Amino acid sequence: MSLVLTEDQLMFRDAAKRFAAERAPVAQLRKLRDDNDAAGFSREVWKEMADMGWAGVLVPEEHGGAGFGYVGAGLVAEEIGRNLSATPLLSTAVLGVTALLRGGSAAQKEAFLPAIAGGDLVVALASDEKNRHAPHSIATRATGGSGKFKLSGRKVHVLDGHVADRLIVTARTSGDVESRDGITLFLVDTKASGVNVTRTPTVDSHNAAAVELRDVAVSDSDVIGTVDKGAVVLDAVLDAGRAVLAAELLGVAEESFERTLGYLREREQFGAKIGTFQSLQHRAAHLFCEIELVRSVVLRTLQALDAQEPTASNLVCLAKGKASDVARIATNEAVQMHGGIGMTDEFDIGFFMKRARAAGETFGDYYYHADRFAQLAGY
Amino acid sequence: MSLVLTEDQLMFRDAAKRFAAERAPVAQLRKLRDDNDAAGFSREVWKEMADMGWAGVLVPEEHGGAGFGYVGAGLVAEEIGRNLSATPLLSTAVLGVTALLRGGSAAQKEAFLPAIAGGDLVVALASDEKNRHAPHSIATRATGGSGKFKLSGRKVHVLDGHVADRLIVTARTSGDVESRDGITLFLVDTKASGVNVTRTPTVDSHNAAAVELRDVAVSDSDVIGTVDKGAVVLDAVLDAGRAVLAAELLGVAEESFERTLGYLREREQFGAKIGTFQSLQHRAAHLFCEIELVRSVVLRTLQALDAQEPTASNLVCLAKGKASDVARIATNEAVQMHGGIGMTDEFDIGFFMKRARAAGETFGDYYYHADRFAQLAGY
Amino acid sequence: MSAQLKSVDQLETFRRETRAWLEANCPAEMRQPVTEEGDVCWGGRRWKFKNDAQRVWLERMAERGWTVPEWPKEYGGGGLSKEEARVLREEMGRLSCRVPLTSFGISMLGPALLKYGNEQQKREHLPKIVRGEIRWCQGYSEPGAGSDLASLKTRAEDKGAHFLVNGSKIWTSYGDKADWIFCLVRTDFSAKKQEGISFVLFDMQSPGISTRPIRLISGYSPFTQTFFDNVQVPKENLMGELNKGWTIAKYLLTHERNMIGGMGTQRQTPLSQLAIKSIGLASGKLAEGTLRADIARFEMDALAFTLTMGRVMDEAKAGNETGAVSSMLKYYGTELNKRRAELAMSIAGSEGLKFDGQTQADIAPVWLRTKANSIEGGTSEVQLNIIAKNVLRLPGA
Amino acid sequence: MSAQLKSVDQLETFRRETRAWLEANCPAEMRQPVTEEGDVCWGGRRWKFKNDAQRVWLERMAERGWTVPEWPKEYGGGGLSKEEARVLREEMGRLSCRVPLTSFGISMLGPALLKYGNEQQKREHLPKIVRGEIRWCQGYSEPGAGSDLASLKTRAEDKGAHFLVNGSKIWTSYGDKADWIFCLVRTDFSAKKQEGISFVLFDMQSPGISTRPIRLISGYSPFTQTFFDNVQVPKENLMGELNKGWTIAKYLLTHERNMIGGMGTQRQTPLSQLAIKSIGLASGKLAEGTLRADIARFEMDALAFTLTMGRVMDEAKAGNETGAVSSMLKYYGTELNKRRAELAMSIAGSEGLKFDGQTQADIAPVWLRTKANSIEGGTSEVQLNIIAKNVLRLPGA
Repeated sequence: MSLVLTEDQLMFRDAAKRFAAERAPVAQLRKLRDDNDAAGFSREVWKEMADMGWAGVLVPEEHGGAGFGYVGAGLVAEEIGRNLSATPLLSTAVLGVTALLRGGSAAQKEAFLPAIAGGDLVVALASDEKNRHAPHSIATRATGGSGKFKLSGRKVHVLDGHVADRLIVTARTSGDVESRDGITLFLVDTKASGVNVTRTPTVDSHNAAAVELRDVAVSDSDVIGTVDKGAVVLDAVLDAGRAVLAAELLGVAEESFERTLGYLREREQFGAKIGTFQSLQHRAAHLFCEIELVRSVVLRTLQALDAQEPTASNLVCLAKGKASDVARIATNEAVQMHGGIGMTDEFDIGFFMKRARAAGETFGDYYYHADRFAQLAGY
Repeated sequence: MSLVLTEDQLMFRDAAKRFAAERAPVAQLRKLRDDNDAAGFSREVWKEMADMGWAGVLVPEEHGGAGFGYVGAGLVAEEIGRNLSATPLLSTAVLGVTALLRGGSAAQKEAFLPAIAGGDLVVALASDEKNRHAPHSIATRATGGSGKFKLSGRKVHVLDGHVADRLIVTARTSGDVESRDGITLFLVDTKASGVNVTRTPTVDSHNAAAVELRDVAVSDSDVIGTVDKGAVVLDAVLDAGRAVLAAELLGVAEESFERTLGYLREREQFGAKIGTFQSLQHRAAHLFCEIELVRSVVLRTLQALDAQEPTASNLVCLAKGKASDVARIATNEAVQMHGGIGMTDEFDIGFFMKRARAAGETFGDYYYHADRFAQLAGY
Repeated sequence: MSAQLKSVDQLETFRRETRAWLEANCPAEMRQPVTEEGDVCWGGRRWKFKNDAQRVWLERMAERGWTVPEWPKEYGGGGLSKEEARVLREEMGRLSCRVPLTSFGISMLGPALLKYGNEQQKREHLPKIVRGEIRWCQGYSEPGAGSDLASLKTRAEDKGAHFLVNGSKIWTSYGDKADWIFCLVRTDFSAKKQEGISFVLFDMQSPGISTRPIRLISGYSPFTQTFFDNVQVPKENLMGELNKGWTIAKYLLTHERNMIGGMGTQRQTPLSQLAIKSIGLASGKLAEGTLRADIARFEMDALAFTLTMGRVMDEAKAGNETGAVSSMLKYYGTELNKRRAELAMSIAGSEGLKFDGQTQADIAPVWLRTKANSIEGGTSEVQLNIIAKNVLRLPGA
Repeated sequence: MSAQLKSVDQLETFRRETRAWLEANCPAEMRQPVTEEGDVCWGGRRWKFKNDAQRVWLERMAERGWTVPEWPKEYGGGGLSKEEARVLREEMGRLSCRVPLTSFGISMLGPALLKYGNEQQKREHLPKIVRGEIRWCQGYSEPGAGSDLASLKTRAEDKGAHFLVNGSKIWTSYGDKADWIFCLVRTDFSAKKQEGISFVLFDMQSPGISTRPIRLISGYSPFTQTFFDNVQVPKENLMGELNKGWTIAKYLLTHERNMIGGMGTQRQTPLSQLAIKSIGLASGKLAEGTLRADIARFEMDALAFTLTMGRVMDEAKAGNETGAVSSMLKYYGTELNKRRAELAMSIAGSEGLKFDGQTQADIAPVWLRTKANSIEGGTSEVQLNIIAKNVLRLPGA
């Protein structure tokens, strides 16, 4: 497959670019933060995003979606990264939809995919329990067995958990706490008895929550995928999330890099534009190369997910690891090169550094993925 | 203890500085290489070094030495690093003497220390068997038991092995190949039957050899330290070697850095001295800081060895690891900043890069010691 | 030989007496660790003592001049020798006595006043600093000036008996809480930029001064922007020579640099300990190998840096002070500090993302705040320029 | 639709015929992997064929113009389309056919001649390149010029019918083996430095030429220094316009940069495999954790770079070629190559230190040779300058 965007993809991206910049720019995120907004995003804008095909970007056309695949989701995510747009796209349109597509029953797909594509249903993945990402380390237990499961446990870093209509909860139906076998995925209504969601304010002013489950009753029809074999679906969901986050991180890196270049061209110190200082030029030029590498890796990875290539996970590690690292460096360099003004809350560049860190930590940072990359390669 | 040199130490260093620059400069190493010199160093100069107190730098005065301790050995090694002096100081005056001081019997000390201090006896440590340093991984076996040991095995990277009068051989008297217990040190005459030494030309034009042992007969009086407990002595010998190598690497880094600064001040490109280019200035300034750190670490470590501090090994890891890394970077930067001329054999700067690499690999490189540093700190 | 023994004897006597005095005079509350901002006493006209013990402790120490042990007695200082001051610090440490007074008067203005102030200025200002009566702030940076400090534009026009000051300063720590300011102003508008600068002192209650707080990416900050609108400053408040203020500024900048560079070496929990807690061990090693590698690299560099700080101090004691060492420590120390915070965030994972804009002690605000370390007090780039020029003698640097 | 099908059909026919021809005409010895330098055929007046098969294979391929498949037939080339050339490469790969001829005439001069040469020059030189009759070398760098290539000092004075060339070139690959040289000389001594340069071709057997081999830190090298002492070069050997040689030089430098940048992506054993062999696994991971971390970082960057090379090619095919992409690939590719060699040395430990000054395939000489990658063809620093200027549009770059 060629590493070049098709005409359709270019049109989709250009539309996304315009929309994000106009309707969901950094200023909107800042306002939501300053207003302590209860949702953390604008439901009205999310409806518009749904109209743009974002909410249903992964949803096949027969279920009312746009069917643009992971490459399409990545294009949207890149613009989200550039604008730090407040949106439940990742939680709902990527994680939620991937779970349903990979593990959902016909009835589940029927019930939820059109609602998601229409922007009417928000879904959140409640899986992580450790602070450092360890996806199969799940102590939440589903007891009682088939037909009368009761879920109990505690989940952290549940993206959009506080506004979700449904949670996708991972729980242990068998096996040890660290074992990949024995994990099952359940769809849980956030309003169900025993579900307690607490919003946790995060440094990037995005949405996360802690979820407490106490004997939450679920039935067989709430299972996504197969009992005990949920890790297959979970891994696919996480890889999708990681790849799309890598695309978002690419956007974060690009935008903060471009803003910094603009500053280097304008700002004067010691009687010269600071962009004339060679040490800054070389650091910028090196960063340019790193971002170009991330661009290649992200596109290739999204294509591999769309094609369901057997070694897609290796590429996901590369993409999420490298994008996290480069976005971290790019935003750090951006703040440093902006100097004092970059340290003020009034100025936007700090928001990019915060988002780069938060998106970097989510579903495994550079270290996690470098480790996994090596392990998948057998060393 | 103050991290400042005493008057005595300063005088000793200044004398070493003058001597190394005059009698054992890079030009001498080049000539030895080009002549394919059989010894790889000048025996005449080594005698003069002995007169300077170098050969006996660690030897107590009662055994005819200068008794300047590890700090003193480090001062000499730093000048050796600055001049790439060809000398068996490390093998004989550091490794050999430390082994005798730590494990030698009164008779052994009597027999060998004065001879070493006088520059009349060359000793080599024949211990490593793996290409990557793994000090306790010893398969060489001492069979037959007390009184009639026979040594068989193969040693690599034996510094000055091809000119040594005596070898200090590590062999296994019990235990598994990887076990720290069960190692014994033996003094072996290089001319003994069954000893086969092959010189291995190395990239830094220094001296190393492979040693093959076939049923080499040794007796109880040849044991250094205690049978099966040789690792205690071996570890001390290696730590001494590492610390002194760190001092040599400091000298290598300093000298190649200073030569590079000189080049930056003189060389013109695009109508300006290349030293005016800010990116080179910043790289040089950063390197300056790194070298200053190495300077502190090396002195502190040598002091800790002299004081036999219980946590000296942690410092040795830091010193050898950091010095190897910084000397590697400093010499790499030196070659890069010298450009084409730096790539030619005619020019000296490449010799420094080669020595930095060889000294870096010897007795554990940055990676080995970072690993060990973490392990000693319990993580 | 006997002179030295006597001196050691004297020092031991001093130690005994100091210990006894501290035991008798340091209130029990002042022997508790500092846990919140109010525990640090900054003094000044508007200072509200957290409790009586804080007030008493300040008064007792100030009376002996021990808020500034090494300043001359004639200006209210303790008049102690370096060795005696060290003994005092050691004994205070032994009893966990809190520092009785923290201020920019002590750490910044005082040393400059002692070096550059005239007799009248010393007698006027130093005793009030010693007793914590006047709280000072620093007016250096200006909006838009950044690293190019000397390009400052705040004007002080000569109006006969007074200067008329107009302009604005930024990054003024506690500008809203300070009583007086020491301030760089331009007094010659035609001279080359470093040469037209003067160093003046004035009361922050003078008419025409206003301040505005600055919020940082890390949340709350002590910084303000300060505005001067026709502020009248008496001529006698000029410190040092007219148009020669840059000399004092450079002296103070070196001073500040040392303080910021040193911040990285405050006792902190080793990262490896945090990591063991967060990640756990497998076969005795941190379970995440690549993160472990970066932690080890950091811990090695941090130890190497600490040893270097020690060596620099030892060298200074031995009279071997080297030139631009403060730039090295500032550059390397702040970069290390940033590396540490980045790794601490990685170790903490999603827990590290917690941020409510208030709690300063969370990992995220600390991480964010470190980003300023390599900007404030001269950026890392400026330090590297200084090293290239003053130490490495590279051309055109 | 049918046009495309027909073209695919034609291509399949071409593939069948090519395969048959190769099977019939490529000697068995020429289907063995290249193992030593003599296996690579460079041609030229003084070339000694290693064996008859090498000679036959060159002659047969040259006859069809397949030593340069895409050059026009009129100059002896194969006249193949891009697609046909690709098919030829694929089929040669399938049968493991060796490249019949390698030369700077093919890779460097030829493309420049086709673009900038006059008709007579093309007819004179291109067919001899195709047939491997004339071996070319490149006269660009000069002692002391370094990165500042345009500061070259070799003079070509106008003596009516000929130029009189005096000066010296350095880093001339195989200067001692080549028959002709393409060479940058200064023809206008008053113009700004880029503007007085011309591009000339001349016979290395001309009187007044001598060469001296250059030994590198890695041992043997193909480089020579070349000296010109009153060398007469006929005027018709000027390629392109007088004083406009810099245009051709820049074209060729970009070309060279792409070749050097691409070197890092040659198929090499993954470092992880070397490390597993040297160090071994413990619980499925490399036994040395910190080394493993750097290997993983390298392998990730190397894969990312390979993907980027692919993307750049795909973009080029799609007609989206971006400007200074060659500088990016040159810079990043050579730096990666150096990182790889450093890690390979670390992995090999003391075994990696082996060095006899002869064996080019040992780890150490390869490691040492990589150091030149970021110097030759424009240093890394020059590439970063180019990116800063041409891509990032930074001021004063």
